[in-house]
Amino acid sequence: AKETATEADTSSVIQNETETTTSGETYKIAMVTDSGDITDQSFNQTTYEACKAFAEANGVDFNYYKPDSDSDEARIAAVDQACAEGYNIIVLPGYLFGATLREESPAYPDVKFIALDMSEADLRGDQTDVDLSEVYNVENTYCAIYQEELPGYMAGYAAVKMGYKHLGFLGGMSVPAVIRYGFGYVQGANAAAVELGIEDEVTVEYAYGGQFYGDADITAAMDTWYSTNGVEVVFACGGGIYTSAAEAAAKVGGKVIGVDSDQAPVIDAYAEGMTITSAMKGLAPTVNTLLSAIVLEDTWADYVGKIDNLGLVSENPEENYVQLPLESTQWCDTFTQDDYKALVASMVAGDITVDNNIETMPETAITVNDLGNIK
Amino acid sequence: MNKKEKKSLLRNGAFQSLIASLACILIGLLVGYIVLLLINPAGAGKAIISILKNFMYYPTKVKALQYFGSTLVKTAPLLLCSLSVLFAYKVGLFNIGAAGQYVAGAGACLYCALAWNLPWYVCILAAVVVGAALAAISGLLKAYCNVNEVISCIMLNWIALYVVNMLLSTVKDASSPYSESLTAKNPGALIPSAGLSALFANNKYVTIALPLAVVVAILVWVLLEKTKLGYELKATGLNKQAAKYCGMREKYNIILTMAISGALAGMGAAFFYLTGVEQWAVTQTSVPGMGFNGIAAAFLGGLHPIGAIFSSYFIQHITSGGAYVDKSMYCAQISDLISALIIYLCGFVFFFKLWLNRVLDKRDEKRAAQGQKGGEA
Amino acid sequence: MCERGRGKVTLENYAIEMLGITKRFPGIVANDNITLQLKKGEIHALLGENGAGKSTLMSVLFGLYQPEEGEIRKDGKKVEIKDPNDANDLGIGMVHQHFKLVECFSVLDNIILGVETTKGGFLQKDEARKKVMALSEKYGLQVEPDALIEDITVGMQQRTEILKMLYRDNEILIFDEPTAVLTPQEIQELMSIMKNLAAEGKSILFITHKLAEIMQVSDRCTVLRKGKYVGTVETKDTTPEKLSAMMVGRNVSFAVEKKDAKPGEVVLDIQGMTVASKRHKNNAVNNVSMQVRRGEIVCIAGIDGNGQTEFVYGLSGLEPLKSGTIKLNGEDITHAPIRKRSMMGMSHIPEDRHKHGLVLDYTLENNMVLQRYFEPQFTNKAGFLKKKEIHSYAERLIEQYDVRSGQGPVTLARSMSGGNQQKAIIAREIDKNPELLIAVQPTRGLDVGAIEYIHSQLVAQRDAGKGVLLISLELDEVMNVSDRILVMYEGEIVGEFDPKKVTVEELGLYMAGAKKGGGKNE
Amino acid sequence: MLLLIQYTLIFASVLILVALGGCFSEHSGVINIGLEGIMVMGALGGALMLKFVPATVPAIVMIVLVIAAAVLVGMLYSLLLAVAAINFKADQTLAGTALNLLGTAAAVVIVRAINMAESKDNVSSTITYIESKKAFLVRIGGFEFNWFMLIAAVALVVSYIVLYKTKFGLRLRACGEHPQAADSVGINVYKMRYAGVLISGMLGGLGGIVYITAGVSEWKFENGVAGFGFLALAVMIFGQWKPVNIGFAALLFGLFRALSNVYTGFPALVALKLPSTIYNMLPYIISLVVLAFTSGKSRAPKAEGIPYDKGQR
Ligand SMILES: Nc1ncnc2c1ncn2[C@@H]1O[C@H](COP(=O)(O)OP(=O)(O)OP(=O)(O)O)[C@@H](O)[C@H]1O
Ligand SMILES: Nc1ncnc2c1ncn2[C@@H]1O[C@H](COP(=O)(O)OP(=O)(O)OP(=O)(O)O)[C@@H](O)[C@H]1O
Ligand SMILES: [Mg+2]
Ligand SMILES: [Mg+2]
Repeated sequence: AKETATEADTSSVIQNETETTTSGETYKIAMVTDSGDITDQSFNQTTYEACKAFAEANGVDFNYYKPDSDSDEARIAAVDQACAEGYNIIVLPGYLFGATLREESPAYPDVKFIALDMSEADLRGDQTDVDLSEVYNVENTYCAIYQEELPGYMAGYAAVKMGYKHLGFLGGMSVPAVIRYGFGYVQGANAAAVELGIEDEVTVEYAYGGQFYGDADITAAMDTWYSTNGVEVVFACGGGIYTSAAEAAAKVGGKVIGVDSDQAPVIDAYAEGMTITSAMKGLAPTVNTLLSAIVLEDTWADYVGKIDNLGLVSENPEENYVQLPLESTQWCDTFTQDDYKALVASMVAGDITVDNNIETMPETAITVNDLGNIK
Repeated sequence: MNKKEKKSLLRNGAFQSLIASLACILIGLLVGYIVLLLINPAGAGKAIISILKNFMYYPTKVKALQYFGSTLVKTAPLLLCSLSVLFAYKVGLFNIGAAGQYVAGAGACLYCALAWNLPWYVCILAAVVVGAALAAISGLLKAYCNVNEVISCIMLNWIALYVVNMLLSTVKDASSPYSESLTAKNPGALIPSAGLSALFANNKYVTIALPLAVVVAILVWVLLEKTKLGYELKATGLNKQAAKYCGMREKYNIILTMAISGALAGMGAAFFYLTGVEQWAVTQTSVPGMGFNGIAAAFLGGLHPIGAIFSSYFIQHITSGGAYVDKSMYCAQISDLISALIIYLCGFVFFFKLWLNRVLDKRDEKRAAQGQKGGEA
Repeated sequence: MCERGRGKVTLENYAIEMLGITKRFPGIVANDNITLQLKKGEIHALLGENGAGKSTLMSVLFGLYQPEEGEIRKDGKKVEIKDPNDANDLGIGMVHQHFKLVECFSVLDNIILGVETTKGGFLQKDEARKKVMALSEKYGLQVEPDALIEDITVGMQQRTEILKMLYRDNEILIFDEPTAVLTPQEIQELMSIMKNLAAEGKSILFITHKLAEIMQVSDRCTVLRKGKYVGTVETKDTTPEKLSAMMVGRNVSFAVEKKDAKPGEVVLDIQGMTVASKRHKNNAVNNVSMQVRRGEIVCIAGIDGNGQTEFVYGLSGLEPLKSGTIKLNGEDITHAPIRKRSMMGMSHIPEDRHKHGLVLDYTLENNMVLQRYFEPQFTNKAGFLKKKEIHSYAERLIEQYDVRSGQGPVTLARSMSGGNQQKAIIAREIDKNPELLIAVQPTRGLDVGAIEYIHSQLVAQRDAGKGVLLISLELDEVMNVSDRILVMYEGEIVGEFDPKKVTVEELGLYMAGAKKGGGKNE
Repeated sequence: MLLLIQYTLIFASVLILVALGGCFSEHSGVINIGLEGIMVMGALGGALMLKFVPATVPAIVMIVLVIAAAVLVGMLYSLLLAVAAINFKADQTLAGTALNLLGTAAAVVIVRAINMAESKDNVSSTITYIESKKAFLVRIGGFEFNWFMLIAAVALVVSYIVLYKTKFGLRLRACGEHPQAADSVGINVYKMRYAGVLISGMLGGLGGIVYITAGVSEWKFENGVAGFGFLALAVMIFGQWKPVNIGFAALLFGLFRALSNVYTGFPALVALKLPSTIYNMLPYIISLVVLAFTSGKSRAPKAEGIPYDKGQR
């Protein structure tokens, strides 16, 4: 009943809007970037592209907003601005929007909020003891968080299985999503090594760049990894930071693992076949699902108020929210597609569990050199 | 007769600064507009308007008020930075280090607030002291080693940034690159609003920092123009040797000047970060622009503390206004561009005044000459 | 007296004629319809009070300023001199009052600067060096071509300036107050050099405030007053008295008339003062002991650079002593800060008025209270300045000491003539009503009118029972003003004399270090 | 080890070029705080060239074109400083600061405009030049030689000769030391100062492109040049305004910069566990300390920062 009520006044507010969609409702979609830009080659960009694609496909009005500084105040201002311009579906990618949701979701009951990468903890901020419904407006907000540790695990597992013994992890900034990827990666590599009984041969260099873009300094560090320390493959995890990894890899024919989306096309621009795989999470699908739920199918009610923890749902990898790309991954006979499918299956089945804590580096049999922030 | 009045008005320094500043603003906006036109003629007009409208962009009174508040909140630190710059400048020192002292101040007040849970006034004090200390280093270097303050300040800007990043990493959120939120960790460190926020649609960031900033501006003016200390400091700035000759402690004065200047910048940081409006990102790789914009505001304000109040507001106004530019056509940096242009143009102000006076002099001489001729004949 | 130049147009061949030149500066007519005619091979002196317009006129001739009216002729032909290049092409060279030499360049580099000989853009210094050495031989201008300017004496710097002109084969040479900065010996050298040059057929314009020099070298002399042309006279049929009358418009007395001194008790007592030197290892001032009594003018004579400057720095507190004690009115002030000394009644007219004496970018009124702005009469308890009092105080001093400036108390000190800048300082220091007045080269670069005035002020202070310590490089000043003469040589007092009982020659010997352990000729 | 050398050299090249730029400007009497901004603009010029010239052209052509672009843009941009500081007697520090702020802002605006003109969605301020950049690199074993290293070395030698062995240099330095003197011997101080500033624009611009191609194949102009212009300033002072010393200073600073990134290749340093922030901070601290000891008798051009005005004496 509540939902329909919401629907009702939603429509009532926006009657005067011009845009109409197939469902007869009138929607305007806005996206607000967290601190980066929609070209951060990361979740902002993925989200933007998904929204845009959907909007164009369905003739819905769409625009994006960028906060003028990296602060809650600015993010809230951006949402205010979007709402003031009559946008009533607001997509917020990134864990930074917790405070924004706390403030704005109650303030605009008729606007629908879709928050990605938003865990309960992020949402609660410091209000740990009160009931969630008092923290934010459960009647117009949907949150999703991804189990990045899973694709991270798969990537690490795959890399070692493919025969790489000296791995590297280059994170952007040490933010939750990135950490989950990283720790998953380490666990995966460890599992594979143990499986093959080569714990003592496998090493992981682990570091964060402290920024989401590459530059001479980070490239220098990567050069050291590839050329001096003999690292074979680096999981470049965070926005444009892969550029430095790819730069260095290209010089010595090293390998790189992409992140978030299938980055093979981008990274291979540096050298053919550089990308052995990508640890993907399904931002785009989620965006699509929800936008269509609202705009096309009127099934928003099924989602609103939830904080989904998106990960593995099916034995069929492609139906999952987290996966490795089937086509661009460099399958080989030590790690075939079937091995991958098997892996997914056993993960779904729960035979394999991946720890998702982001406080401490997972215990491993293999050596992990934690270099912390290298810049 | 009225000729005379016109002349006296044109001769008036304050009036000259005013025209000059307005000219800078106009030209700056004009160039900005042209740039917009070049990029995309369609929305140029709309864009420049929304930059100028800033918060007035909101149809509803409430929101408008609220964001007027936000603009003011950011004006306070800018004002203090510009005071820092102009104070030093009046005393013959170019404190390009305001940026770094601002950083140091931010580091100090946030650390006191988050690591030691100290109340807001103590945190402000800490920021002031640390800012002063950092600037005093430049002062010391100039007084005793005659190191050009501009250079030492630039070095210290970077050092301050790196150190503060390291320091605040110890009080940052476990899972994000930001210093912990004051509201959560230590609300006592938030500068009280004393009911001011009510005036701005409960914009909780509006605090007594605003009136305080204005008061400081006035104090700076009094100190410079009316007091013995101001006289001494200016003398020292203009001629170190002469100051020594007539018994002023010239080294001490140079250091004192820098210290005061740094204190102002540090206070600016406190007035910003202790409102909780923004957290410090320990991954910052460049010094926040506040100090540099302070230079702009200082010169745009005709190097007058009271003028600085208005110029600071203006600069902040267009900076905030940049957020309302349609991102699908232009980028927010347009307003950075404009304020940068304005700084640049401020460089021409002195020449403008010089030129104006020359013109006036010429005119008067001509008059005088004619007068003489008349007399002889 | 001849009429205004426009009238008698040239029949004799003049090297340079400046006809009816007028040059205005904001608020002042620096040159008002001035005519100056320079014959070939003559030494032509230009005389006038401070701010009379001499430098300006020369700057016009040298192309630094453009005159509003009037024309310049070379060998009877009208010429345009827009900048120093034009002047150079016309063979006009100038030795500026404040030398225009690049401190960190070598003498040679300074000489060739602007007229370098190059091969493919690269400097070729060898010929240049030969030519310079030849010139310095010919005119007896010793220089070390490779020494840096900052390391050589003022005298050699000036010789460099002269060589600069000769190197450019200039025919017309302008000297703006060349002697203001030279020691007596150096002055004599310069005089003979100028004579040689004239003998070589070069024409010389020579600005100075010292009538003796004019009488000694010049053939003719043109006098300016307050920017106006007064007249031109043959030196041989005029006298210093006539000249100064022309220049100031009244008779000036050179012999400072003063009653005998009646020395009272000791004001200043210095024992074994030693001051380290910035430039060399051994001390600049070495174990100097001396006293100044009330009612006497003690003069420290000596050639520039024999420690006088450091001596005064030590005495006034600008530099710390290495050893020794200073007592003012019996109280030990050896380690007292400058402010304390000043408040205890020490006044100091500094050697360099631009460096120490004034804040050039402050107004005259602010400069007038530089030594006492903190006194209750100018600052209230809360630390606020009393602007009105300061203004009226400045007005009083300007009135009383006849300091001339564009806009009175609110004039920028920078824009005042050096002579008046000096007067302002003297007014400030004397009006403090000191116990001890230290005057370092107080008349440097000033005109006879100003000099007379300043000397009379010193004497007045003495007669008022103050102690006066005068440091001077100019022997006639030393002889005229002082009651007691101490000669300083290489940082030590080498002799004490009574001006009435000693000759200039004898003093000169002591100053040159030829004689030592000066017998107290009582 | 090779890596350390390689990165030391490339960072040093940037610093040498830019510091020499500052050196020329200051010897002419104009303080150039704006090097940072000039670098950004030069980088922009070069980057656009890299972007638009097909990567297929022969390396030498590419190199020449890119350098030309960077140099040209750098010079044009430095004109802003020249006009303000020389003709209009603006406060040089102020003008320089404006140049810095303007540089980044303008670059971002321009690049975005271009990107958006190409594709509506690409609002990034990034320029990519993966292929075309390869023209600058020559692999010699493990060592990646960059033509800019050579250019920087040449620039160093040439600057020394120009400053101390030519008529131009003599006059330039005279203008920085005692413009009135220069003027009185008929040297056009304004022209000389223009020359000085333009040269600094040239070298600064070059330094800019070298910096953004040093380690990466795409550059996001929002990031400016991360304070390298200021670091170069430090190098210049550290080098006491003398080309040769500047060379050494640059190598030293370059070494620290490189160390902060490749120290993971040296177990000893890894063991130290120093945060790389320290390495980044060191150059600034060192130059401060050095300044403290050398500035007493600093060789800074005497008249630098003082606008020249014929009337004044
Ligand atoms: N550049 C200038 N701007 C304004 N006024 C000037 C300038 N140069 C000279 N004056 C003024 O013009 C008058 C004449 O100056 P000038 O230099 O000719 O005097 P002078 O005869 O050389 O004096 P002195 O004997 O002290 O050298 C002075 O009152 C001086 O203040
Ligand atoms: N820019 C200026 N504005 C106003 N007056 C000036 C300016 N420059 C010089 N003057 C004045 O013009 C006169 C001529 O200057 P000049 O340096 O020749 O003589 P001076 O200053 O008296 O030096 P000195 O004291 O050694 O004679 C001086 O009185 C000086 O104060
Ligand atoms: Mg003169
Ligand atoms: Mg004079």
